[in-house]
Amino acid sequence: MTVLQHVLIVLGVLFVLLNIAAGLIWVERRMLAMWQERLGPNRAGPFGILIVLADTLKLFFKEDWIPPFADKWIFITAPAIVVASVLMGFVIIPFTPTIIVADLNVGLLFFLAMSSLGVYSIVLGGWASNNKYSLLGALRGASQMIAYEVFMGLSLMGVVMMTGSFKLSDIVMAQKNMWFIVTQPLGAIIFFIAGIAETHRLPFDIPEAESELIAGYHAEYSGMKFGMFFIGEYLGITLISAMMATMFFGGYLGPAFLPPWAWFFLKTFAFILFFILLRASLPRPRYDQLMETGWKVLLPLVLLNILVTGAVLLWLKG
Amino acid sequence: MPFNSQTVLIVAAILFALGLVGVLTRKNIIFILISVEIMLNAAGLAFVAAGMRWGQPDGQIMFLFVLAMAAAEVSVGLALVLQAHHQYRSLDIDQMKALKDEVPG
Amino acid sequence: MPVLFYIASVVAIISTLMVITRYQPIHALLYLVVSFLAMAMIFLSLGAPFVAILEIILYAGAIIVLLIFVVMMLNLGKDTALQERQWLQPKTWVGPSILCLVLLTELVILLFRSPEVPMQVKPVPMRAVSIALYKEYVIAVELAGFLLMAGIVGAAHISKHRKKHLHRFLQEEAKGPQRRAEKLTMIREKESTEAVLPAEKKPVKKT
Amino acid sequence: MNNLIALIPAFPFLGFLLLFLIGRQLPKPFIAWIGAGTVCAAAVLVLLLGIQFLQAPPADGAYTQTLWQWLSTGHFSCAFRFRIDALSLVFVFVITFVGALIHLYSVAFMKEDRDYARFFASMNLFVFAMLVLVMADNLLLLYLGWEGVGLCSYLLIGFWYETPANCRAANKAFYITRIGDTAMAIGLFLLFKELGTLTIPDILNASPTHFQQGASNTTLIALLLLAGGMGKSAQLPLQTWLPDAMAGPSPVSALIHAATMVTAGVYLIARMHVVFQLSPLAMAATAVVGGLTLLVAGFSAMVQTDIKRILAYSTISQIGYMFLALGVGAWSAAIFHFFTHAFFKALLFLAAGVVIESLHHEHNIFRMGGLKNRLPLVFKTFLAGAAALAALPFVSSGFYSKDQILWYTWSAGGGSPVLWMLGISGALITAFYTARLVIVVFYGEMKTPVSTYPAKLMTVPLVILAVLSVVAGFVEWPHNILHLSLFSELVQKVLPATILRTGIPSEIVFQGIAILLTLTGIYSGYYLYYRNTHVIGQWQQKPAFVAVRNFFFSGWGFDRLYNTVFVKPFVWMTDLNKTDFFDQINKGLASGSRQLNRWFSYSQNGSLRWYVAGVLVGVLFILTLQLFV
Repeated sequence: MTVLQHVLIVLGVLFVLLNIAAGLIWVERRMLAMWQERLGPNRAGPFGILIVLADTLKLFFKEDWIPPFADKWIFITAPAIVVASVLMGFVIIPFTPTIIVADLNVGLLFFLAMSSLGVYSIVLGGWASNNKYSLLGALRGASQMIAYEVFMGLSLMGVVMMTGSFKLSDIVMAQKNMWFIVTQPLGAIIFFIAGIAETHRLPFDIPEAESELIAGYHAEYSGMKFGMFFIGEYLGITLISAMMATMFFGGYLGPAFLPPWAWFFLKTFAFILFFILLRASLPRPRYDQLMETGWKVLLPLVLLNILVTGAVLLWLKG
Repeated sequence: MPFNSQTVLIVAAILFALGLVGVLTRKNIIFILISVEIMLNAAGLAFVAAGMRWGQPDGQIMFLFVLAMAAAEVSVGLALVLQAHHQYRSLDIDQMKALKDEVPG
Repeated sequence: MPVLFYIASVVAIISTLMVITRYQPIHALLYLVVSFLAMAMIFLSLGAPFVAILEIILYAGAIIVLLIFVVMMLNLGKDTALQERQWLQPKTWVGPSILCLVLLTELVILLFRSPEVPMQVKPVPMRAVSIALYKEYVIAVELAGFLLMAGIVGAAHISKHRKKHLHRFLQEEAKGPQRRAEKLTMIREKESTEAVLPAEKKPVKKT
Repeated sequence: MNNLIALIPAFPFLGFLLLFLIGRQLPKPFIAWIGAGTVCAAAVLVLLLGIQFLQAPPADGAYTQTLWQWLSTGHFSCAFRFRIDALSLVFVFVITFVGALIHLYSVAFMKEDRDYARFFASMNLFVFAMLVLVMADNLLLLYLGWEGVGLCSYLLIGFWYETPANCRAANKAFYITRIGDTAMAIGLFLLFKELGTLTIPDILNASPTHFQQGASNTTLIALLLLAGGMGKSAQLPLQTWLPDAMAGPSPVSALIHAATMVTAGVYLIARMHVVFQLSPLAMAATAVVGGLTLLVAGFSAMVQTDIKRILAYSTISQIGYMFLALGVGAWSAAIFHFFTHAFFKALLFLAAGVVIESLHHEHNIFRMGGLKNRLPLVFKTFLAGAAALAALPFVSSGFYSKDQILWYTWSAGGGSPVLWMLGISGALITAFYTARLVIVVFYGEMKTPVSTYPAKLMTVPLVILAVLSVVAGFVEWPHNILHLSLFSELVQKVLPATILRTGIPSEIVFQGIAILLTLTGIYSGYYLYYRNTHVIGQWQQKPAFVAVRNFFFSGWGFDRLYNTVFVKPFVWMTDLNKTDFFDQINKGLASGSRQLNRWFSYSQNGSLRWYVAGVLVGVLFILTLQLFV
């Protein structure tokens, strides 16, 4: 693989991802409208698809206001962190057998590391805004993400045990005969729940709960900085969906009538739609309920999952 | 400068000394905790460097234990910080000199 | 990968220097994150990717977040920075710094005395680490587990706040089962007698 | 009956155990029933036993009962065996009978005390120990009882332990009797070394053949036993504890420090009479000790103002008579005087207790007065006791016993005119201070109003004892008057008869002199304290008189003497020892460490950064060492 190819892959992945993230604005709004039996954006362009352009322009031309009471440097850094960390997370995703930025042998751990860095955007954004609601949102976000990171990592360990590798290409290849969703259903469910919490999407959007905290940690943000948070969120959804597809649904594997990238894209898109469906249908739990569920239900379950997986593996080995 | 084990250890020594300066000069408990983390990390770096020097995994394992220790230390330490702030309304380490159950004053 | 190592080392040292000189706790913590990320790079350059990733996940992702969490909870903002500025006078930091410099000098001299060994960057496979961890060091691993358990219990116990009042939702919930409500009122009464109100906050009886 | 004698001490012991273990939880009537009831039961048993003993004396002159083998090591074996012969019977009778009366009295006397159970537990234990002492078949068991009564005496003197003076008195009694006890223990060791046994009949049988008359080892053993008796019986020079022992409650004084325990020395010497007879020197020493004691104590009693101290000194004096009698070989006379003395002295103490109670715990006789009409029953009984103490001719028991002693001090084998002179002057003094006591307390004008009147349970024992004080002497009449000698016949089953010297004046002469002196003493007391009270007042102006009076008042300055001769040099020596070289080393170590501690504690200032700096300096030190090697 030449350097040119490498650069091309990197740029290509970046381009596709950013476009998907932008496109998700339109997808989400249309889908929500469909499920909530209303129209949604339908004026600009065919099916209203040019709303993406309109929204982007609007964000670009809004006044980029930094509150005078804010901690300026941190205020600026925070939205960058979220996009950067999520994009770093895509580094290890195998889109096809050949299109992969870096097939690290600690790939899965790298993903976890990047997602754990994502928490800084919320925390720093909330703190730098120097605003009561932002601070509360940041506090909630910090504890929520620390808690759910634990389960996220642990829920993937079953898969790692069955594959014997942290390398994602190995994990995908290990699902040639059977997807891990069959053998690791509990791990998959918990990973998905933890993923929702990590991306702080509805129903776990407690750090930015509009009804309680106005907009939580990004209450003071506007213009393109707000846009970064926005894009970061959609990228996060995409990342978790891609990880779901890779870890539990065979990644790019699929019958030969479609190319691997198409399979990967389909599976990922299905999970993105599921994310949006969840937003449309579920109410928001209370903060303490969220934490209690995490520590008192999910943690024991995920530990049990590891224990049973290990026992079965040992038993099968003889 | 050639890249050998001394270089890594010197980096570790510099980081350790910086952490020590932090512990010695700061009055705020949070900063002291941060500095202790730096020192622990420097020690971990020395461990890993030593392990790599001999091509053995033991150094990395020691680093893992340092990590576990640091996690436990920080959790207890921060709980103490919260209580101290609750009681003294300050994080000044010099205010917490009472060796017996004297009334702070 | 010596170049990577040197860059990362310089970044680590500079950012650590920034950590210990900051007035704002949050800024110090952010530099600490940078320092740890640089440290992770050093580990990677030494051929220890597992440790490098763990450094990020645990130090940068968990421990520092905890520290930031506490800083936010205590709302250590501009006042703290002002106070730090007052505390960090030259007369307080010169002496210790010289001592540490002496220590560093001695360490460096001692290190340079030992024979130079070129670093062979031959990554130790992760599998070897794991096997050693659960073979020779299994007792130490269990002890580390005990330590973490003790840390959790200790932290939970120490940081237990005596709640003066319950959230209204929890109060509603508490009213349901009678026994629990009684217990809570008992606790509340006990605490209200124990609680030392600041003098100016004592309720003043209107005459 | 033979198998029941162990029950006599068993009853009080049972009472002690019950009261000691669960006494705190019991109501007061229960405690009284247990405490007094057990002793009364023992007294009834003794009465039955005594009747049987008198009607049909046992073949070998004693009842014995072996309970169990106590110890057995090497050649030494010792059984827990009780033995009652005529001598023991007299003592057992007095202990249980007088003890029962005093217990009954205490039921009412101690009613207000909060440590009711502790009192009766100690009293019961005392009765048990005393019975063990007098019923013991061997000297080791006797020694057990001996120390047991010492312990109970200590407990009861310090019964009101909240007053420091009482504790001091208890300690003093314990220390001083310990001197005698140690001597006695050494005597027992020597006796065992010589004879290889401690069983009393064996000793009595073996001694005449084993020891030679007047041999030094015999004398040593006898003197050591005498020293033991002197300690317990408060004889010169170990008498100083008894006046202070009056710190205990009055029934305690009556039972322990007048009637029973203090006569343990008399019992011991009488018991070991064979050994004493083999040593003329020890006999003479006993007589001299007794004679001197009775005078010394009598002089002190003359000037005391505390009613109980007067009685205490009189007790010492009367026991002196007993020792005198023992010393001259008048064994039965000594025991007879013990017998009568137990009744009238117990009576006097109990009556004094009533007086003190009635007058708001007033002890000073010069603040009493005029009680004759206020407490008529107490007055009458007290008068009976006082008459016996003063040996009023013919109508008191004391006359018969004391007269016998005085007669024997001249006429008996060991007697001499000097001893007689001592005894007869003691009789004069006794009569004088008894008269003084009665007149000052009961006649004249009332100085303190009577607050309480004695309960029935207190007066009944007084009456019984008063009757006994009068009639107890009638069992033994002087040879020349009626020649009734029931008591000495009984006692002489165990003790040898008194050998009389030849060529001495007729007994009637001595009796005449004694009666005359007694009446003189009584009249002078009456004259000085009732008729012509200003004479005393005149005397009190004279410094010489006051000095003598103070000398007597302080008990001949024995306390001061001992303080100067023993306590102060000892304290001085320990003081000296405190600062010697080795102590200096220890002290130097201590102060050195304290100084170091002071220095190091500067470094323990609680400042975290200071500690870290200390660690850093330590590390630097080690590293610097590394640099230069």
